[in-house]
Amino acid sequence: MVKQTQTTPPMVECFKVGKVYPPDVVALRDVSLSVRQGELVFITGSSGAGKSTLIRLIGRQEKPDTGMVLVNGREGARLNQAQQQRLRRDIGVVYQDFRLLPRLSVSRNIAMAMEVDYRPWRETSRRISELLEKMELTGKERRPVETLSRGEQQRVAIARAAANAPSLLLADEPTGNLDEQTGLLILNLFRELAAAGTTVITATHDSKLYRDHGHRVLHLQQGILQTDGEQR
Amino acid sequence: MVKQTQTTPPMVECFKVGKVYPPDVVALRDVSLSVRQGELVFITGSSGAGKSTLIRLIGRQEKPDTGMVLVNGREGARLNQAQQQRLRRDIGVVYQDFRLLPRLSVSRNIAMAMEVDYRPWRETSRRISELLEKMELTGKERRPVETLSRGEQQRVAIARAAANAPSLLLADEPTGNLDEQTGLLILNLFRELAAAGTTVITATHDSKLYRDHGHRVLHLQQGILQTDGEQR
Amino acid sequence: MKGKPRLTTFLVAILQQTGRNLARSWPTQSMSLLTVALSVLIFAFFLLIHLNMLAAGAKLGDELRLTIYLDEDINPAMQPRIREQIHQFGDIAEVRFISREQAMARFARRLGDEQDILRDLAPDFLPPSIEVVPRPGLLGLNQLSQLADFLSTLPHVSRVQYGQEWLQHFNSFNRLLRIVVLVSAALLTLNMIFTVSRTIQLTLAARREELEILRLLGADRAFVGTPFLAEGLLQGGLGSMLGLGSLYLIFQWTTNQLAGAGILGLFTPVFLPTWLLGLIIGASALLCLFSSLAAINKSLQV
Amino acid sequence: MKGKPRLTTFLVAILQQTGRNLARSWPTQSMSLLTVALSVLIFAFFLLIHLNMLAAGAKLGDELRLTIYLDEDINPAMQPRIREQIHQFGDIAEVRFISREQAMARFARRLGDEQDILRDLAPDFLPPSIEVVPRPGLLGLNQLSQLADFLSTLPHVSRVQYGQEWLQHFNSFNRLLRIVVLVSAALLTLNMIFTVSRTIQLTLAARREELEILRLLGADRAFVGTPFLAEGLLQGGLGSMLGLGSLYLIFQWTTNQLAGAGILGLFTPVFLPTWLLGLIIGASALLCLFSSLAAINKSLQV
Ligand SMILES: Nc1ncnc2c1ncn2[C@@H]1O[C@H](COP(=O)(O)OP(=O)(O)OP(=O)(O)O)[C@@H](O)[C@H]1O
Ligand SMILES: Nc1ncnc2c1ncn2[C@@H]1O[C@H](COP(=O)(O)OP(=O)(O)OP(=O)(O)O)[C@@H](O)[C@H]1O
Ligand SMILES: [Mg+2]
Ligand SMILES: [Mg+2]
Repeated sequence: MVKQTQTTPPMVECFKVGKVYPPDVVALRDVSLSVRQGELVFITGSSGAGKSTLIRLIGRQEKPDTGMVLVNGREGARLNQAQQQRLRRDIGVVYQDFRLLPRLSVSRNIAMAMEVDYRPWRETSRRISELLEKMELTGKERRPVETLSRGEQQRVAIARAAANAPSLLLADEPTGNLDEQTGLLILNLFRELAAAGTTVITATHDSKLYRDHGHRVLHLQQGILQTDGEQR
Repeated sequence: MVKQTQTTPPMVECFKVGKVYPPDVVALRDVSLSVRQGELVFITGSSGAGKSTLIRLIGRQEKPDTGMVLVNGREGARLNQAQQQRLRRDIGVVYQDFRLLPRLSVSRNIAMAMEVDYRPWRETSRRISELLEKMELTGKERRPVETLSRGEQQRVAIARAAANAPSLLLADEPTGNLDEQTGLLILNLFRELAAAGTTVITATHDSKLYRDHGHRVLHLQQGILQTDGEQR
Repeated sequence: MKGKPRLTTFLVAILQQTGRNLARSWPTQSMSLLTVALSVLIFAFFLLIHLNMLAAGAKLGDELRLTIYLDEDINPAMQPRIREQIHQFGDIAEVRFISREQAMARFARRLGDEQDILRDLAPDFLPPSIEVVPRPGLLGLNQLSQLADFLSTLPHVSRVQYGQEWLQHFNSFNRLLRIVVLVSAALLTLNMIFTVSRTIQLTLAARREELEILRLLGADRAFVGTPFLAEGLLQGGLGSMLGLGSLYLIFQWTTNQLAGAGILGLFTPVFLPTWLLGLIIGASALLCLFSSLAAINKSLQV
Repeated sequence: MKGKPRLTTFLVAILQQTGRNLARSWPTQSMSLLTVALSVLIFAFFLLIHLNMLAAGAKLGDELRLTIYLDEDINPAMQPRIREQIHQFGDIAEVRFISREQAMARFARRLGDEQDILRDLAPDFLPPSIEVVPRPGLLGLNQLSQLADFLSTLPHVSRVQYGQEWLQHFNSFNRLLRIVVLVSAALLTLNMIFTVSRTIQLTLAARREELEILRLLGADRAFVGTPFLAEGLLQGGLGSMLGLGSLYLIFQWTTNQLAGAGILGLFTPVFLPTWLLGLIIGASALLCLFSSLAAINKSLQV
């Protein structure tokens, strides 16, 4: 694991971020946090606490109603379209509902993320087989995603998010459909990525993931950040 | 909890059931089991073990390639369309991917299951508010399902499956997006239903659900039924 | 289901479902309705033109006749016998005897503004004649020449004339017209099929998810089907009525525009007959209905 | 992205994406292509008929002339002066002097098969005349009557005649034609817009998910846009070419059917001019292109 020193620059910073959905659902209220480069952080909280909303705000799929979200020191509103798109290719996201293309094959789904970034063809295919092996999906490359079990689909979504070795990986409930053992595969992948410099932020209710490993945990409750620190 | 006596008739019976997906994915192999009326049973196994496939075979969404599946003593192939439809209304299913209509409201989604069974309007609305209270979703009746958090959606799916107080409830990973506490709500609901005579079969990798409560657990491994019994 | 539902529960559920479907998807539905209306309008518009052209053509065809020039006026007493002889050939609509005076008067009418030039002529310079008008069915050139041969065997006949040249023109114009009408009918039918099938595909795409879920919930044929039936009938029926209504307005406006102008003297434009209107409305309602039913059947496979 | 990609990597990626899109969605695409082809075919078919009708109408209009009946034949020496006076009115295409003999000969021709009836007439029973043919542009009744008034002031003129009645018929027939053509043009344009927009909606529905995911993955405009551009151009361009090609075949077949028949003597059917073909192909390619672009733009909002 990477040693977090005070000199590592912050990758994600939130200042008093708030989000209200019409008509009056307060999803987040005055959330402030800072995550350094290469850190591996967990966001917890009960169902409806605002975990996914926070992930969406950091990933720029939505805009905060109040406050400011900085990624790599830059605010979304200040970027033009091309810059936003480039930034997005440098953020990997595991969506809670996967967002895979069900009729395309496993490797096509993962390759899309790399093609969009104009990676050379050889790098793409090497990376795909490497990731599928780690996700224990070898042999299923050519299967349409819709014929996979739900847990297999979830691992494809994780592989896609990690494909570009992004600077920032956002994972929303990445082990919701996985058993304990397979969940550990994911945790290991995340640790490897963090060690290589990727900032990993994971929203989860799966305490087995963060307990016993000394990771930083942010606890949300009804949209308010309650605790921020190591949990054992 | 209902006392399981030998005189309670079997609700679900599988005899040497096998399922092979083209070209050669063996999802289930020679699975035999019997679940009595009012029983609460868990199916476990790692990702891709065949849990969802077994649930789909029992729920008659798919046909077995070998063997026989009986629900309430009757085999699917022997029923005509109208009988199949009637039987289906008596089976509640929580799909792993929910299968809700995202643009319809929470209560519309649940009401659909009861309207299809021609329940009187008053019964429907009473049952909906009762279920939403149990699922801690009160106040969200009129929200379109797509604006709910993933865990909230999962609870709507559970409420829909339980709405008709069916004879058989099949739940596929019903707590995948829920935290520990909310998961306990679901377990309590399932116990209540079982006590009232509903047979509940739950596929899950969430050991917190069945551990410590002395329920019957079926463990699948690569399509083969490994253990069948109480787990503590 | 814990038993048979009561009829009222059943009816209320079905009605609610129908109402809700209509309320929720009215934008798609009204677009479909408009599309059907437009298709029917275009189709019926060209049908209307076609029918009127045929009517005008038939009227022109009516004016087809054979003229038998005679050496001398026929004694009125002889006329019935000759008329009978001609009628024996069969398929004759009318036989007219034209005296020298009648011929002259008609020639003057025909010259119109130029009739001054006849001032100095003897009133008997035109020969008398018999005009034979065959029934409209007997248009073929072959049959006509047979009839002409027969007529030239009658007594006192100097020459039989029938507008061979004019007939040829008329025939080939009719052929052109028929080709144009056939090609446009084929194209417009294709267009209507395409349009309606696209519309239904769109409606289905919008409903696929819902139908799939209804299937999973065990909805029976009546529950899924009735709202679809209502929709299909509504779209096909209302849509075609709308289209035909618009056509009627266009027709009225056009005939008003032309009222008093000379063209209406040539032929009287008629609207589509009622039975044809009914047929069009019924056919499009059925078309929409069956497409909806096909969709339901597919989704109701258990 | 860890830096600017090399050009080859970029091109390969875009080409792969385009090829894959086409390979995957060719059933939808070829349906769209057929729909566009059919729309263009129908539209161009009626445009073709319209243009040929206009040409035939213009030819009929050419035959419009004023006839000035004279008391006596005009001395050939006088003719140039009168011709000059008439031309001074302007917009005159031709002035013809018709002697008694010429008038008689032409009357005989006009009677056709009936000319036997002139056998006994004096060859000079028709008056001499001057025929004035205005330029096609000068069709209005008002201008014609002004010209007629002017002509009646010439020496030796007994009466000026111009086919007022015939002209009225021709005018109102033209009006009917124009209404029919306008209404069908409006309907067919509406139909084309509906059809193409439905087609694009269907294509979009099939692609919405993919576009959304490409957006989430941060695909740039070139990556998303180029395959769509290729598709739009292909569908619009190929589709309209297919439609126009089919129209050409239909046209050839029709003229072959009619070749030798009398109708072709009345007017020569012409196909759409090349510039119009180019315009139609270009317009439909652009239409399809812009609709695709609109879709992409919507999906590329960050
Ligand atoms: N588009 C939306 N419109 C309205 N309310 C929304 C919308 N999205 C989320 N919400 C509400 O905001 C709150 C927080 O939602 P969020 O998805 O962030 O929860 P979560 O912590 O991810 O929950 P879960 O563990 O169930 O996924 C919830 O009450 C939810 O109903
Ligand atoms: N339609 C299908 N076509 C081909 N293979 C399939 C299909 N559905 C499932 N499979 C395969 O069958 C196996 C069992 O799938 P199943 O969905 O039953 O697993 P599961 O135990 O539910 O896993 P998870 O916990 O990930 O949901 C998997 O290997 C899966 O890839
Ligand atoms: Mg969430
Ligand atoms: Mg499963």
